[in-house]
Amino acid sequence: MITLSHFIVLGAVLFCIAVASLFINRKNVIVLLMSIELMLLAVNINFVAFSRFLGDVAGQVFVFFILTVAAAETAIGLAILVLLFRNRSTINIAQIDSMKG
Amino acid sequence: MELSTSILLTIALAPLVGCVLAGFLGKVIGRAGSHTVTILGVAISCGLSIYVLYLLCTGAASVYNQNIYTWFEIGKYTASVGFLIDKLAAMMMVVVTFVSLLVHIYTIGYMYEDDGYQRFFSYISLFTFSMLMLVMSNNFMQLFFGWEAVGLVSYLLIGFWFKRPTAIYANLKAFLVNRVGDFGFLLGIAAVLYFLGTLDYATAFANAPSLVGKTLQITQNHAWDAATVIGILLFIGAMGKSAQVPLHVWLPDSMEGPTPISALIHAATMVTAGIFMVARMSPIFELSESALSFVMVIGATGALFTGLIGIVQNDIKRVVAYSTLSQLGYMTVALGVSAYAGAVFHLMTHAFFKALLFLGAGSVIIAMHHEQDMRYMGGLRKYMPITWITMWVGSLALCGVPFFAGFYSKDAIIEAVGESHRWGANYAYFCVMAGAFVTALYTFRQMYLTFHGKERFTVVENHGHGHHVEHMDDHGHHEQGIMHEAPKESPWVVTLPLVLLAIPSLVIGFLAVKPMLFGGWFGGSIQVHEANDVLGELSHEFHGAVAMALHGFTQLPFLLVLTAFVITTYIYLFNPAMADRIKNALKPIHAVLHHKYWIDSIYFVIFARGGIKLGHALWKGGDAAVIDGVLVDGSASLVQRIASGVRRLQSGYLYHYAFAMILGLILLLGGYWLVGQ
Amino acid sequence: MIDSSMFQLVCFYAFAAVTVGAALGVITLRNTVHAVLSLVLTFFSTACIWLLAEAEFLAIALIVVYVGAVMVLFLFVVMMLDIKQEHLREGFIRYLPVGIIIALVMLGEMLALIGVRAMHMAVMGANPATVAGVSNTEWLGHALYTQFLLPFEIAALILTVGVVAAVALTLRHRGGVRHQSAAQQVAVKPSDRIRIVKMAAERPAQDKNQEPTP
Amino acid sequence: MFNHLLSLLIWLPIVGAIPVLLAGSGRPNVARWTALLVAVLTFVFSLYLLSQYNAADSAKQLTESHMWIASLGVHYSLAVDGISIALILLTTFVGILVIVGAWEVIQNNPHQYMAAMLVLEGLMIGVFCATDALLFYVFFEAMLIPMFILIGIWGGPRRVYATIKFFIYTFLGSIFMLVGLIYLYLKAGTFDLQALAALPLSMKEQSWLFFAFLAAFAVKVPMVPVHTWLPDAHVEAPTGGSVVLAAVMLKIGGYGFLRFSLPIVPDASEAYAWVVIGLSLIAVLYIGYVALVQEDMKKLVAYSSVAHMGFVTLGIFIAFMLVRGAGNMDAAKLGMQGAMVQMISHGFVSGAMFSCIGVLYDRLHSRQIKDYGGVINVMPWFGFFYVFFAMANSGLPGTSGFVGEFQVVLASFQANPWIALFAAFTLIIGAAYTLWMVKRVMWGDIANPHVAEMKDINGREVFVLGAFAAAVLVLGVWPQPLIHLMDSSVTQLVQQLGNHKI
Repeated sequence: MITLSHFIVLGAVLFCIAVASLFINRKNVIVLLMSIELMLLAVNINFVAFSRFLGDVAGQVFVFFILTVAAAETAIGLAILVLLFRNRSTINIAQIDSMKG
Repeated sequence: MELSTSILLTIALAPLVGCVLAGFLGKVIGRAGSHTVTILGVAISCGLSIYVLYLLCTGAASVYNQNIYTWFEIGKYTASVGFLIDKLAAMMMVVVTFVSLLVHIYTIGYMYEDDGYQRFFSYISLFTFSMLMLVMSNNFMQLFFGWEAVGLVSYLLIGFWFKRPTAIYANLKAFLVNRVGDFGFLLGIAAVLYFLGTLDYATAFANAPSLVGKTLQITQNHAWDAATVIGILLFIGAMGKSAQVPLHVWLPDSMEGPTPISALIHAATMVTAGIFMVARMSPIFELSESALSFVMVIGATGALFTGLIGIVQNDIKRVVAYSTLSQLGYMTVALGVSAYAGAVFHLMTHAFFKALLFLGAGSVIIAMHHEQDMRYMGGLRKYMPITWITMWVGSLALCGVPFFAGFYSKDAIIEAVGESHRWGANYAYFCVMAGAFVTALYTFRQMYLTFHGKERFTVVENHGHGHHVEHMDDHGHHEQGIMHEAPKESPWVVTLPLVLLAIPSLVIGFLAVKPMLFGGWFGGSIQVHEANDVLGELSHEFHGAVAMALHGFTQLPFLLVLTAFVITTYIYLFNPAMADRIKNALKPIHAVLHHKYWIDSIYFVIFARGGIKLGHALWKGGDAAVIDGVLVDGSASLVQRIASGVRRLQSGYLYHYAFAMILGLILLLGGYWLVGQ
Repeated sequence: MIDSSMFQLVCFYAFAAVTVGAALGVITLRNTVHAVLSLVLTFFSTACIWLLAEAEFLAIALIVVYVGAVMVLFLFVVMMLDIKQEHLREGFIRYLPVGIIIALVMLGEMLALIGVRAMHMAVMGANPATVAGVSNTEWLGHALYTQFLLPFEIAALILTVGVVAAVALTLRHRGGVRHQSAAQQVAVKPSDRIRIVKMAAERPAQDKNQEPTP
Repeated sequence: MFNHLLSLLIWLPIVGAIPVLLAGSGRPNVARWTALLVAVLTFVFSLYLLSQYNAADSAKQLTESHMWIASLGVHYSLAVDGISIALILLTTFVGILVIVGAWEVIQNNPHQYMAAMLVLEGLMIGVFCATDALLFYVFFEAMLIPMFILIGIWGGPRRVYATIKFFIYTFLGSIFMLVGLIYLYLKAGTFDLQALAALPLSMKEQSWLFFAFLAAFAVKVPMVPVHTWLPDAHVEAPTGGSVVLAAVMLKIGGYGFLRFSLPIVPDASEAYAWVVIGLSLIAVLYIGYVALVQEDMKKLVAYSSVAHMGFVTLGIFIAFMLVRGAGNMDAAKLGMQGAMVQMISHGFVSGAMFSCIGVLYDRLHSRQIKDYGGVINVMPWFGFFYVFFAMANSGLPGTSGFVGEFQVVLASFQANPWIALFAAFTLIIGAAYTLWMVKRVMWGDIANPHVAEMKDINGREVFVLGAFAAAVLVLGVWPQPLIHLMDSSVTQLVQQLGNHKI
């Protein structure tokens, strides 16, 4: 019998995998972007689950929006990545520190 | 009959008009135009002043006391511009305008070669206006106006040759020392307003008896008598303006100005403003024995000790300047013993003979092409007889030889001091008596060095250059003791004033002694407490001017003058080398006198240098270091330091930010969890 | 006989295992292309889990939108860019323990906070869409086009802006490329094509030296 | 004729700045003449305002009031009394002179300079008219912007440091005032100054508010020890900026004390009057000595401004000792009037001094005293003005500089002779630093070839300096009209001092 906690634990596990990725793949922007997708996915799982369990349509509507926005974000993120690569010939984050104070 | 306001206004404003015309339109109306308008202005003033004095003397007019306009009115406090014309004021007006008129005329000759001719006339007319405002005032505010305005003109005139470093040093010094006096004077006026509630003379004097018993709480335990406080504060003002010890240091230096100025401002009129003021305030001063003692002691000290300096001076003008200091001391002593009339009388006679001496000295200076050192003169009497004779008249008057004007006033003062029983009167008596001797000493020395004995200059005929190359500005450059042409008598515009001043120097004392000293001529203008009335005492022994003069021949002062005459005649006429021998024998004393008791140096070190040092310390230490350095820029740099520390946190690496976020998230979650537990 | 709920649970565990495994693959695979493909698998299996939760529309949307569009974009970028893999992996081993520890701590905290046990009781109820007598898609669509219309429109706008921005960012004009400009061709004016020049009449040859070329 | 005379006075220069700006840098003369026209019109209207004002009536006159921010109860309300009118006249008068003074001097974007000046003028008039605390605050702060621009663009080499110091100093001070005003609003529910004056406040509240106001106005005046922005701002500011800063802006500090500290927190003002009096006396003495050793003429005059403004604060706060201690209303009025006259007079004198230094600077491009010497040889007319204003600066009777100092010294003697004693030191020290500067700049032989090449002042400069000189002289010879103008307002203010709020 599937309970709410199954979904939530799955979401939490996915989220934590993504968090771990932020550390171990700290140089690779593409993987980082993918980690963000993973995080969003984890959140989406929670939304779907709660929506289903509470019988509230808003959860699923939100997932829909998140998907939309995430798609847009990915598009722009990748566009920036392309630009970055074009200008610096690398996607190594360690070399990108123009925000240094 | 009431005096007409328009006449009085004309008296005051005519010189001002002259001043404005000569000053602003000097280039337009030219030299002749300038001296014409200013002389005209002063002549009008002088004529009308004499007329006013005549009206007052004959009783044709009563005392005038009216306000012209309100200067300010705040609640019960008012200050107005107005005139109080009594005999005291009228006499001062006549003295001021008369001497001023003569100085104007004299200036035509004296400043003939100067570029600043128009400017000079403008200044002296402005001075006449200011001085008239001072003496004609009917209230303290206007008095202060005149007081400071004459100071301003004095400043401008001492620095008239503004290219000379010494002149511009002297004028700054004069103004600042005067300001020290004005500082006290202003506080004195404030005290008058505080205790008497008014700035108007008449009301203040009428209320003056109410000062008795009033005190001013200076500190917790000390209360000062009101009249004493007012008296001393006002007198501090007089000390500045009338160059009393220890504020006398500016007057000798003021000789940097052109000689007509020394005569008009620094001998005859402005410096006597303090004497006039104290005489005017007699109803207040009479209430305080302490204040009068203070006045007397200060005056006596000045009378003797500044005279002593005069003996060692070699500059012809400086000798006269120190003699002025000494004579001002005499007047002040007279004030101190409540012989106000005596002081004012001496003021008047002194104005004539001292102006004469200064103008005579100026005449000598012209003849010597702006050489002022007496060591390079001598034997001038044959070149300039008029100057020589008139100078002798002035000198004898100064020494107080009977029948001359100075005798009556000076002798009266000495007698009055002798009569007084005020605290310090013995000291004052000694000072004025010794002062008489000292006066004669330096006066005769000056006359001998200048007019008698051998010529100590050589005339070198100079054919190469034009004769009149000597310009006002470069007179310091020529070699001392070398003349390019023989000295000659000055033109008539110079000698005429000398003669016109010599006449009153001879006779004014004789004529005026009875009414002014003993006749109660001043009426209510000068109030003397019965117990203090030394002149009243003297009047019992007064049997006419002739008798007084004849009696004078047998008195100690005359004997002292005679002694001095003998000594100086011997030294300077018959045994010139002896002067140096005496000088060497009395070297320490000479040094003290030569350095003017080191007072100037001490003032310079303490006040000028010290002030600048203090200013630097406050500026660099206070403003720059503490306020700006620590507080203002310090707080800014503190912010900067914190910021540059915090800045390191912003590494610019994305993963550092991510790490920070996640760390924050973990902490947040942990926090929630803990709270949940 | 395995009852349907049991079957669902088994399916859930299976899909969840695939999801987690694929997610781990995403973050550990050396080759980025493999990582992307692994992410595709993650999405796919998640979609399956959503099907278990009877969110059919979203499950399909996830596959169509994400796997179909976004992931392809990722692949495209990864393949287009000539990325040197080696130094991008620098510090992988070094930071692995830190990542694992932090992930585990966070997981522990999350689970503790959520209160897994308490929620164990929250059994799935009836499907609200079914209760309402409509399909999941209709249920969702109804909400989207009524209650959430404005956010929906805004989301559309954001997508459009995102597309425009992505194009604008990556658009690049290369110099020296000859191409046809239809707009300019249409907007051409006679003066662009022909120029009438006035010239002075030819001068005699001898003036040539005196007057240099104008 | 005009129902909105005050609004007109405020907005005419501000709106008039627009055509000046539109003239652009290409047509500098159009900009100059337009600016002058606007300034003259404003001055004419301010004279009309004077004629409309009834000096016998102590109430605020020519009132205008409109709701401005309804949710906060903020009104756009304007009114004037004698004190305001005097200061408005000063502002419009100086307004003309700075525009004439900058005529050819400002070559870099003159239209913007003139426009900034006009806007500044309008805002300053606004400060003097506002009877709503928040409106006052808005004008008070807005004023900083054009001044910031004036110093920051047309200033000297260290202008950035000076502008930032100036801005942060004054802004920091006024933030405290804003907090105080918000507190008052929460308490009273209105920003109306009259209502605030009637608001009862406990001693503790008053003390906090007093120091909040003190922070704002002491910086503006400026009082020791928050004066150090002034020398820097003056040194770096263009001549016109210095003139306006010294002539009008500093007065807003003193005006603020009259409008805020005195009526709203009278009891705290009385309790802490010794602080202000002490600081004022320090200003006279300490700043006097600091001024003595300045090597930069502008700095010297700036420091002397601080010393002279010390008399303003002294005159205002001595009134407390007189009203409450001695019960001497008339003496309090004397002190207060002295402070007011000193404000106006200082406006003329310091404005003139800075104009003079501007004249010198235009010729030699130096403000260092040591670069000059014997200027009077080549510039006799200028020398006349310079010495005249120097004398006014050292408080010579017959010039306006004397009147205020005289009255304040007289009044403070009534309170405590020691205060008068220290205040009167200005006679000596003020003359010392001013005349020493005159000696080194004006007198003496021509110091160097640059001085020898200096040309005497032209007609435009004669106009500016002559106008200042006329004002200084008239006020010095006959101050009664000014005193009469402010008399009823000052009387009312002094009476308010007697009312305890606790």
